[in-house]
Amino acid sequence: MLSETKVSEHAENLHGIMAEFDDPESLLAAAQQARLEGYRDMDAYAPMPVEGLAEAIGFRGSWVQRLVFLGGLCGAAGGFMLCWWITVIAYPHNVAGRPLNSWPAYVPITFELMVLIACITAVVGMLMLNGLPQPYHPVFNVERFARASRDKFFLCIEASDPKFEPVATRQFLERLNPQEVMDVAL
Amino acid sequence: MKSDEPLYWRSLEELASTDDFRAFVEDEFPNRTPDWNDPESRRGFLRVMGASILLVGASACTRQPKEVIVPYVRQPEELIPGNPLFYATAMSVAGIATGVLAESHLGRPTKIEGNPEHPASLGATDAAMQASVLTLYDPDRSQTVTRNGSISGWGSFITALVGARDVAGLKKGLGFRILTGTVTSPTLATQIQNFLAEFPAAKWHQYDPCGRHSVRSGAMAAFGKPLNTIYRFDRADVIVSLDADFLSSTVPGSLRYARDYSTRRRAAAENPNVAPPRLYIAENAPSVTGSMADHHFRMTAAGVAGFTADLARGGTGAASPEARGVLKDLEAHRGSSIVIAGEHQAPQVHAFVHAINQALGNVGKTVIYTDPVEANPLDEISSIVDLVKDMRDGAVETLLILGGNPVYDAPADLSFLDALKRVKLRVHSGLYSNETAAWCHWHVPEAHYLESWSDGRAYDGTASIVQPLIMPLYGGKTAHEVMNILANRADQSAHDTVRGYWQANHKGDDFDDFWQISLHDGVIAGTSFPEKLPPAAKAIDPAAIASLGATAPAGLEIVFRPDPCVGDGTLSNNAWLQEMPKPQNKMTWDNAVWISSKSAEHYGVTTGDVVEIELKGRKVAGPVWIMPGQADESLTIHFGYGRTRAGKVADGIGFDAYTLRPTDALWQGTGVSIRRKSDGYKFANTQHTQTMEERDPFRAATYAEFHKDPEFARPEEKRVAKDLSLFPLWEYKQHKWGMSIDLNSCTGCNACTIACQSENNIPVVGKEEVAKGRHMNWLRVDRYFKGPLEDPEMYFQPVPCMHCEDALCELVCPVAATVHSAEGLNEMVYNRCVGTRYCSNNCPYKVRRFNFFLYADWNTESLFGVRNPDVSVRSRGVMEKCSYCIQRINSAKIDAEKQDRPVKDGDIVTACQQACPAQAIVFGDLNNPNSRVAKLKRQQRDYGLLEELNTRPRTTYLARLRNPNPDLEKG
Amino acid sequence: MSALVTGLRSMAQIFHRSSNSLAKISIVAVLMLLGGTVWAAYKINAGSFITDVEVAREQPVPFSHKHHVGDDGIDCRYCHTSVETSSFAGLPPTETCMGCHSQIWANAEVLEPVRASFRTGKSLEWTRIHDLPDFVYFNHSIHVNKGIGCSTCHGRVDQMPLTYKVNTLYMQWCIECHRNPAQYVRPRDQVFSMTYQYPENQSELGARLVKEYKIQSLTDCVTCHR
Amino acid sequence: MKPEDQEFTSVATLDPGPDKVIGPGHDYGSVTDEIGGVVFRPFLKTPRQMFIGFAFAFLLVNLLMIAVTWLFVRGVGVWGINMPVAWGFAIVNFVWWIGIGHAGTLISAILLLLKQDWRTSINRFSEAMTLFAVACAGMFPILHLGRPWLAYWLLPYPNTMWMWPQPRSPLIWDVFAVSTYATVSLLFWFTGLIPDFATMRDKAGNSTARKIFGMLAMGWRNSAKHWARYQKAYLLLAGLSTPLVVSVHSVVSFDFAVAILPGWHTTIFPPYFVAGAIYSGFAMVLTLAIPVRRWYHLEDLITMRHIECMSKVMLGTGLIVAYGYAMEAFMAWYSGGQFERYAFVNRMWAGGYWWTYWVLILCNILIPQALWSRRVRMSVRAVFAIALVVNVGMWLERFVIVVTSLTRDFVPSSWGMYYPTIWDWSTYLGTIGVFLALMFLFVRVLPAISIFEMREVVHHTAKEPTHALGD
Repeated sequence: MLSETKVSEHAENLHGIMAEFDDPESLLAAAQQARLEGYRDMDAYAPMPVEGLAEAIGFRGSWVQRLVFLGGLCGAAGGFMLCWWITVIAYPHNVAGRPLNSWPAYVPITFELMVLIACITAVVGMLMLNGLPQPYHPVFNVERFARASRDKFFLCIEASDPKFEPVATRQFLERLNPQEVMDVAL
Repeated sequence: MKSDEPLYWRSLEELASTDDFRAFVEDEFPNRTPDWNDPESRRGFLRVMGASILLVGASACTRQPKEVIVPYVRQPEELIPGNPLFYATAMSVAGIATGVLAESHLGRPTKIEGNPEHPASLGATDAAMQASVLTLYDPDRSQTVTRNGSISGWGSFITALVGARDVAGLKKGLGFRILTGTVTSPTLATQIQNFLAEFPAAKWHQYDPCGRHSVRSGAMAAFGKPLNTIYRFDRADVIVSLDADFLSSTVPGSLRYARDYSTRRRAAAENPNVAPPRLYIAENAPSVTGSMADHHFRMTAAGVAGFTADLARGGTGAASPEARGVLKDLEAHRGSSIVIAGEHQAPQVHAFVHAINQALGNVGKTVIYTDPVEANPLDEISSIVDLVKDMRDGAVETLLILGGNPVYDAPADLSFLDALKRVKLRVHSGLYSNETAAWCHWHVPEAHYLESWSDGRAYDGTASIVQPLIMPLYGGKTAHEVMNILANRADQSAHDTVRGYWQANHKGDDFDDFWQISLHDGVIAGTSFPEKLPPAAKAIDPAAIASLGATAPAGLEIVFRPDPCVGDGTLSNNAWLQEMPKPQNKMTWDNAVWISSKSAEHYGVTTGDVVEIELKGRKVAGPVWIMPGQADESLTIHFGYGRTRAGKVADGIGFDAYTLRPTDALWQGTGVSIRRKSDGYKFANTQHTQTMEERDPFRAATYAEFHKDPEFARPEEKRVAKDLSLFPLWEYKQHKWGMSIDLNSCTGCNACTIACQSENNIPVVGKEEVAKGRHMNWLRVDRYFKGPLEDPEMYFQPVPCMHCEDALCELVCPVAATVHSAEGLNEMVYNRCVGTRYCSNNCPYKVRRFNFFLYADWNTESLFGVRNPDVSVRSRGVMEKCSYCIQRINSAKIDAEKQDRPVKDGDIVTACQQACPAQAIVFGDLNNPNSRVAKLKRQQRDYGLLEELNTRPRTTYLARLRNPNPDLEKG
Repeated sequence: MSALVTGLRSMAQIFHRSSNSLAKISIVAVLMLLGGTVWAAYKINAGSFITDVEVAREQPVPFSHKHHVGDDGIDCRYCHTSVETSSFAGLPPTETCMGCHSQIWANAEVLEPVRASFRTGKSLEWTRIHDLPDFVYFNHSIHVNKGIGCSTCHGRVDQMPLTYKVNTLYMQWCIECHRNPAQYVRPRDQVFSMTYQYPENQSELGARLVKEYKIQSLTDCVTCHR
Repeated sequence: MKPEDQEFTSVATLDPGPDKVIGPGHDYGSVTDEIGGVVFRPFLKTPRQMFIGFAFAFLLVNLLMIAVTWLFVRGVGVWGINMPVAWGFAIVNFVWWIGIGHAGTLISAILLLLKQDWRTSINRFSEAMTLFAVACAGMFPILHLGRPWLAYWLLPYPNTMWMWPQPRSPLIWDVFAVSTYATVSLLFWFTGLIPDFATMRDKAGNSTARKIFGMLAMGWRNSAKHWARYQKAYLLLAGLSTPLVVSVHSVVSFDFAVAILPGWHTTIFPPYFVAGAIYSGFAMVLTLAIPVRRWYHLEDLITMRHIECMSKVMLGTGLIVAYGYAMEAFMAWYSGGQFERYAFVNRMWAGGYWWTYWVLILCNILIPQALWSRRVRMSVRAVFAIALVVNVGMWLERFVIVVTSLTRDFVPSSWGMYYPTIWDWSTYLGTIGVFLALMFLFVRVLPAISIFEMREVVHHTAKEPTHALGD
């Protein structure tokens, strides 16, 4: 382990300062503390979703559901229009004596396409909003951060925060009695 | 007709033989999607696969392969490429000719139609005639002159034959014999007679295995001289058939008889003032005629003789109640009744029948006598017997066999082959190098009738000229040309010979016109024989009655009959006929031992058992088929199977009934024993369910019931409200095609099935595939039994596509490969079909057929010739079905359009309709209230199959009406 | 010490900084590639490699419609005799060629195959230019009779030294006219004219002719497929 | 210290019994290591059964290759189908496989919405099963075509024929339903895997593995914001998949219900097919989960509770199916429709396949009733056996519906029988091989249990240690 004091001097090439916790509860508490302290640019990392954590670090609702709704609409409309266009415009045939626009028969396709497009937007939208794929990220510089995907919980206050100040921030974090506090190099 | 213009033929011949022609023929033929069998199209397969993966084939048709197009060098002027030509000619079966019109595409005969001008056809055909065009292209036909089995030439053959003649000539022709089938051809007869005149010691024998032996000797017995009998069923109120299957093609004139009889039935059904005819039949095995009968007396073939005797005893004397009832009816219809004896009944029976008809005053009214149509009527049995005797005695040095196959079909007790081996020079001329050819020093290929100049007489004596449509494909020659060799006129063509004969016998100087007209019409005017008043038939004395009535020795009886499909065996190698379901049991590719259920139980055998039948020491083994309606203690077996040198199609299938057939029991014999050998023989039938299973696809009623309830065919619960649909109905503004099938006329003869096969390039699939349930016939004839298993009524129902207006098949096709046309046709687009087979599942009539493999034969080039260029040849993996002969509809419409006139009723005739001898099928425009089909559909008997499903079928049926004798009505 | 930091850095990071943009770019690239493939497929299918449009084929005799039709002004029907009466327009038998060429160009080298064919009676083998799939049934006579001109489908053959296709003969090409014949019909007497130009008022002229010739718009499958 | 060189935290892999979804003593790390351990186990340490199983499956895959080659060379005639029975094994298998797929979606989607925590340790696994089952199912509609090389005509794409698919046909509905289902299942499965890919990335020993998992994880870093959006998307997926899974088998049932064929033309088909699908699906999950849990000693993660819950679902859906059979038969009798009535007479005794009907009643209705008894539900062996029986029964059900109905429809003259050929069987067994092979590979190379969701379970159980779930 490298000793904190030294690294803190290179504030300019810091992404932020990170504190490690043992359990979700303390992380949640820490995050709320930080916010009270007035920190804004921060992120919390946990091996599984933790209720209230996102809100605690000031994350306001997500757009995913709106996208999905739009996707669903397009899918449904597209599905029905496709069937209608094929049977009425593209090549009108007398099929089994049914009218050209046998709309009841188009329901299944309409529905399936709605679901298909909605689901695709859900996943693609989620990834895009999360800015993924993003294989490189400064937090990975921290070696212990590997355990964020196993059993440890991290709070990272980012250098971009106007209130960020290497020494002060570090001392603030240490006050939250974490396992450890470390710098996140850029 | 310039068809005798030599250049024409030469260029055609060349075309026929060159690769160009083949290429051309191929190009006439539609899309072959890849067949993995041959490398060329294997590449095609991969190409298409690649295409589908790359989506390059976004248009389904990838790059067209290079195709060449080959024009004539000198184009015959009457020929318009792309339009078919029709030539009138005639086809002879067992010597009796029937007029046909042969359709020719660019010199390729592709289809046979009946000749409306010809009295024996009136435009109708039977299955054999339809199939004859396939025989023309049969690659198994003999293709070369052979000497002791090795290839030789016509030159050396002529030398050999002339040599033999000259040797015989030294002794006035002694030891020179000619064997032919029954000959009606005036030309050929004259040629032979001239030969005999030159060589008086030579002899001419005639033998046809299924000829009219009994009929001939019957007439001799009754009148002391041979007379030909013609029946006028259109005039008959009461018909008593004594084992006479006059509606099936085994009887000369059957097409005409079927037409007359059905016309009468139809008239009666449509017009209450016309008395419906009543048909009684006594027979041992169910026949198509039996299926039309109002009363079916089931008795052994021997019993039929007894029954005849019973009838002869007269009103009071008759023993059986049936006979009494029949006699009463006959008495009531003197002069308007027919008693007809079966071709295969004993001569005495015929003699009796002649007497009975005379007694009933039918002669000259419903029963007409004329001179015999045979050029040289003689007792063919004694003729062959003599020949064999002489051969055995070594009295025969040269035997010239013109057609025929005696080694296979001569009576077994003669052991023809042994005798034949004693003949020094044996010459055979025939379509096939058959069993007989195998034992002849010389075999020469015979020309098919579509390649021949000849002539022949119909059942009523009408003479027709047989003219060729194509040069002999395999260099065959006609009997005329062979006879010319003997007359030292080897270079004279059959054309000149035939023309010569008629010129010689033509009075007046307008011969050329006469000749042209005769060729064009297909009949020679004024050649039908005039009616003859016969001498009083030999009186029937009680002794004769007693002897005839004496019931045959008890015990099992065996009955020999020509096969319903392949006849006496001459047609065995025709795959269409082999795969044509036999009317009575829907069996294909086989013959079987028919037995009644009761007898089967008695002898401990059942369907599928292989039994050994023994008659007078001769044995044959064949599989058993339990046939409802078969008489007890009576076996029926059919000829035409068990061939050894017929060709790839027929060799080794079925068993040979001839090996059991003695001269003294030509058609039936008693004292036969059967022994069960093994079981589990697999038949290939196209229909497995025998009955209607409490359903009523086929609807019938007696006249009494019909008058009581005229709507019997469409009871309330079967009808659907016209507008019973969630959706508005489609309107069909221009045409509205529909079809009506009269079950009251249909005899189940299968002519329509084969006509359809020929018209629509329907492939043959073979026994295994049929057994799997994959037969391809677009138009199937369903057979149902009704009533007790022993003696049921037998019904036939032709089932083509119904062209439903609310077609269930269309609804479920994912690629719109089957949709409706503006004229209400249920279109099937082969090239769009991907083969989900969903349409077939959803078709309540199961009329769709699927190409599970590549059934179309793309390996046998000679068979390309038979295909109809106006119909796609379907490839592997696509669905197909009846199209109402769309190619005919389109061409008729185009012709009408070009002449700027509407399509007239009758312009469009479907193949099945055209072939049907009973005129049971009528096609036309339902929007035209005066069209025949529209009128028929307005009849009360009209009903739709499964119409309660609201499929709105365009094909509907007219219910069957029966006219039983109240006195004899069962129950 | 910063070296130490960098050392650490490189140890935990699996991917280099650039990989972020790389990842996003590659996604876009793949999508574009897919699109491109499909586009290319359609292009190829419309191109003459598949359709043979404007591709002249090797023939036994370099027959020039330009010369015979354009210069000599021979009528189409002189050689394609059955075009008005049959589904098949007809290809002239060697006889027809020899009709003239026994007199003119009687010894021309290029015509030797023709003379040979006439001598031997062995047909000339022309390579098909307008070759419909075998499951398509086209009838020349009805089109000609209803006022569809030769050049409408076959182009200005009078300007073709060697004959080639000017249309794809794809189904969509047929349907395009079958749905609205009015845009292509011309007066019957103009059918065999090579130089015929559609007038500006084709729309109303067409409509009139359609009525006059009782032309139907047939788009049923069985019109061409059976 | 690096994660990978810690000892696997040794937690006793004991089955905690029927009221716990997870064994005692587990913490975040231990579940991570136990599940991840399966993947990072050295190749040769793979359980022997896995090798044997995979080898067997691979043989079947080769059998399929042969069968399909022959099919393409000769045509669909190599199968026993004919007229009237134009659909045979191909469609039977298609419906069977699709049905099996449904359990996966049900578990991961519907149970998620219902907040059933016992879904957690089996959802990943059954989603994979769904994916592979759908893959197998998807093969058949193409294989059974007369001209498979034209299968793309079923898709709407602009072409030079100006021809399009015919959207009134249930088969086109199938195309859309099945392809949608396949896509959505894949998305669902992959989305679920992203955080675990990240875990794998961080656990991976060698750099290649780290790179591969790294790419798959797409840089997932467990940020709270990511989690927020992630959960939203996942919930929406679940919400959409739920009606989807119902629609898919309804559409499949339309293939029959829309047709007029007696025995097919039944309005009850959609619900009864869906129930049947879930029924067979759970049977298949059990058939697979029970051995795997044994071989990899996952008894503490896939506990008796899971097995019992699944048994209960089987029992329930089984009863719905039984109701379906009863209703079908009753309506046939009650409607009085001659053909409909005969179809069932034929199905039950008159026809050539009457025995298949009674075997399916035995397999799908009678035997599973044993699950009423807790003792049976508690016995892994018994449950496994019943699951197998149900698999067979559900296949037979489809056989009876497809084939028996076709053999005898309206016009007696065209009645016939269907006899499967060796190629029918090879194709069927072949797809089972494909399915198993994929399953074995999946279990070996990917976390077969959702790790992050197990951590949540640990979190919850930690919160209320004595909380008995679900009861």
